[in-house]
Amino acid sequence: MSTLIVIDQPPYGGWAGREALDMAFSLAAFDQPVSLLFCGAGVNWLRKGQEPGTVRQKSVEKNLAAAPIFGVEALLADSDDCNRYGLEPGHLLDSVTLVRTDPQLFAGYSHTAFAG
Amino acid sequence: MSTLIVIDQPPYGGWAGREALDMAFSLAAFDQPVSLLFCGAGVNWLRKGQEPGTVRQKSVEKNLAAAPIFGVEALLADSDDCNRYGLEPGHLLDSVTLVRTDPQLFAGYSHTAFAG
Amino acid sequence: MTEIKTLHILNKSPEHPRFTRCLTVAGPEDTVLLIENGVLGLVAASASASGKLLALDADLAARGVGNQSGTVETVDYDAMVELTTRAQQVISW
Amino acid sequence: MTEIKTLHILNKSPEHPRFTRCLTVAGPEDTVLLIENGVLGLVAASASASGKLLALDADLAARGVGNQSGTVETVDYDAMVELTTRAQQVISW
Amino acid sequence: MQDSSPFSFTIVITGAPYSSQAPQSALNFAEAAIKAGHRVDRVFLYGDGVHLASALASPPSDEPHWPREWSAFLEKHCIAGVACIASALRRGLVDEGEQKRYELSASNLLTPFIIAGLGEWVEGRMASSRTVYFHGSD
Amino acid sequence: MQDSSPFSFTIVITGAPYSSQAPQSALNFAEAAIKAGHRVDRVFLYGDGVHLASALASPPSDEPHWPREWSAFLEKHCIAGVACIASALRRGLVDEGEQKRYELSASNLLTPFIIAGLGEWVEGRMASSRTVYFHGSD
Repeated sequence: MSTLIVIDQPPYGGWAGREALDMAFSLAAFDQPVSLLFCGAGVNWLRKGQEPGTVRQKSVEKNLAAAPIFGVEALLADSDDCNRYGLEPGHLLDSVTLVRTDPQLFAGYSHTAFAG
Repeated sequence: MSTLIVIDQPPYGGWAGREALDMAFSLAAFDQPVSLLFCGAGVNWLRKGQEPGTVRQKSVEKNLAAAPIFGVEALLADSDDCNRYGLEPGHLLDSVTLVRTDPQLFAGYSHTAFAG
Repeated sequence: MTEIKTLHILNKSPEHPRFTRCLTVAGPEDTVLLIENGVLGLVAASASASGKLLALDADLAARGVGNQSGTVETVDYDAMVELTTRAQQVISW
Repeated sequence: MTEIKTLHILNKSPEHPRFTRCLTVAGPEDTVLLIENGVLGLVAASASASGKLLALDADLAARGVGNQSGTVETVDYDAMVELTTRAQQVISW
Repeated sequence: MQDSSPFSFTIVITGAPYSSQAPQSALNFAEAAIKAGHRVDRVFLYGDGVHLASALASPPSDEPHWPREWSAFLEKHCIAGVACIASALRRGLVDEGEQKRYELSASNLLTPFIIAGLGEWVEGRMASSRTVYFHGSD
Repeated sequence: MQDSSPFSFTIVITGAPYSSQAPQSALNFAEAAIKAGHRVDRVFLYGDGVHLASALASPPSDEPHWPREWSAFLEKHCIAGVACIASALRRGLVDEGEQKRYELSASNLLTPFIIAGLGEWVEGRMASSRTVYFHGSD
């Protein structure tokens, strides 16, 4: 009975990704099982070495690294989309699991939601 | 020294197309030469037989038909995108000219702008 | 009344990456309901949807795409509500 | 200072239809400047841009894509302003 | 026609009026749900959807006034309308309490909407039999 | 380094703060233009960009306050900031005049922004040597 929150929009250009993270952390705070799926341009949230201070935004790298501690069950990333954006495993934040975004993946969750 | 206003977003789901039309009509009202280019999903503005009363919006069919009278020089539509959306010439509003969206087309205008 | 595994509510035009993603993810026991700009992808969705495909009548009529492809089953908002109650899960794209 | 025919300011990710459209329309005498989400398309744009390709340094650094592909010429906002003055026309996508 | 047992809905709107069709589609859906004998527990506005709770929106008189139509619907059926506080504050949507706290010149939250946290969304999801999202298009 | 003859700019912003990066990129650009000795004639807010003129936006204190930063920049350099009236009224952005005309409970337009028609955009395009648009991303 876990929820999948999907982030398919890239970081910094918009707020939808942050708002999706807030949704996931809220569920975790209420002890509701939740995982995050990054796909499409959303996989760029997972790149190591982001310096969003240059656009005066806060890094989410620490939040994502601490996601398991906050109670988020898994950080999933679409492997094809990672390839498309040149994200090899070494470029990805730790604790990310590569998956295929297919019907089977979604069937494992009772709810799936986007932030916008 | 003509301006090209580009509409690449579909009708009714958002307001950007209407706001682009307003830009074109404003330029025409100030006697500034202007043409409209519909491309991508934006070609769906040009389909005959729209009934936006079902979503409680106003039809732009009459505005577009009257565009030449208002001083808009041309209504251009990308022919490939019309094909992609099954828009044969008979489905299109009158006074639409089919074009290819290529560097030559844009070179014919001194300014090009989107509404958003 | 057959049960629906997942009802996918798809409101994006075929230009939007979520349109393709939705159709990739929807399985044979699922239903895809096209609403808003999604109805512009009727032809593309008919070709690739593995489950059932429906489209909202008001949005089809607004965009004038109802008559051209008479093959899709259309629904109104009453039927859309019923679909959400018959589906185990609802995903809005 | 070479003249630029059209400066294309591209702030969309490669998933967005305007990204491809911009690169199709940009001719060999044009310059494409990637900003915001546009810098995520650096690799795709390098492969298909017929004119000059530039990327805004602040947006590259924010997204951590600067170091991976060291080939693109980067500019700051001062240079971006200068580019707009050197171009006959500026199109923001 | 309808299943005999009533369902309850939480409706989440993330698209703004006059930028997206989301508030309109959501209202049509909510009205149909009530008509079918179901309950709408709560409407939660998130992201750009919070603009639906603006008391100052003034569309042309020949266009639907989505904030007022939603307000009337919520009051008629005693449905809670909640705008996410984090989304609302960033986007300039404030009630009198936030006006005082941030020493702002005015408040602009339309009744009966209230401002509250994402916990309202979590609670809605748990309490309602279905949660349906209405996002912006493209 | 710079061309010796100064240019003048009209800047058009169509993306909202906290939904897009447009107001930030535009401010960085405008500051660089002034620094290079150019003139910024006018900033025109269109579509969702009108939310940049909100007097009620209250982002967390550790995030930039884009409406206030823009307001300070406009005042410092005596630049006209104009929100399109049609975009603004639909989206709940009103000055005192519109508040009275539409009998609204408050106004929320941040100084020095004013509300005016698309004619201001047409005029800006004609008067300035360059018009540069900042749209929302995706």
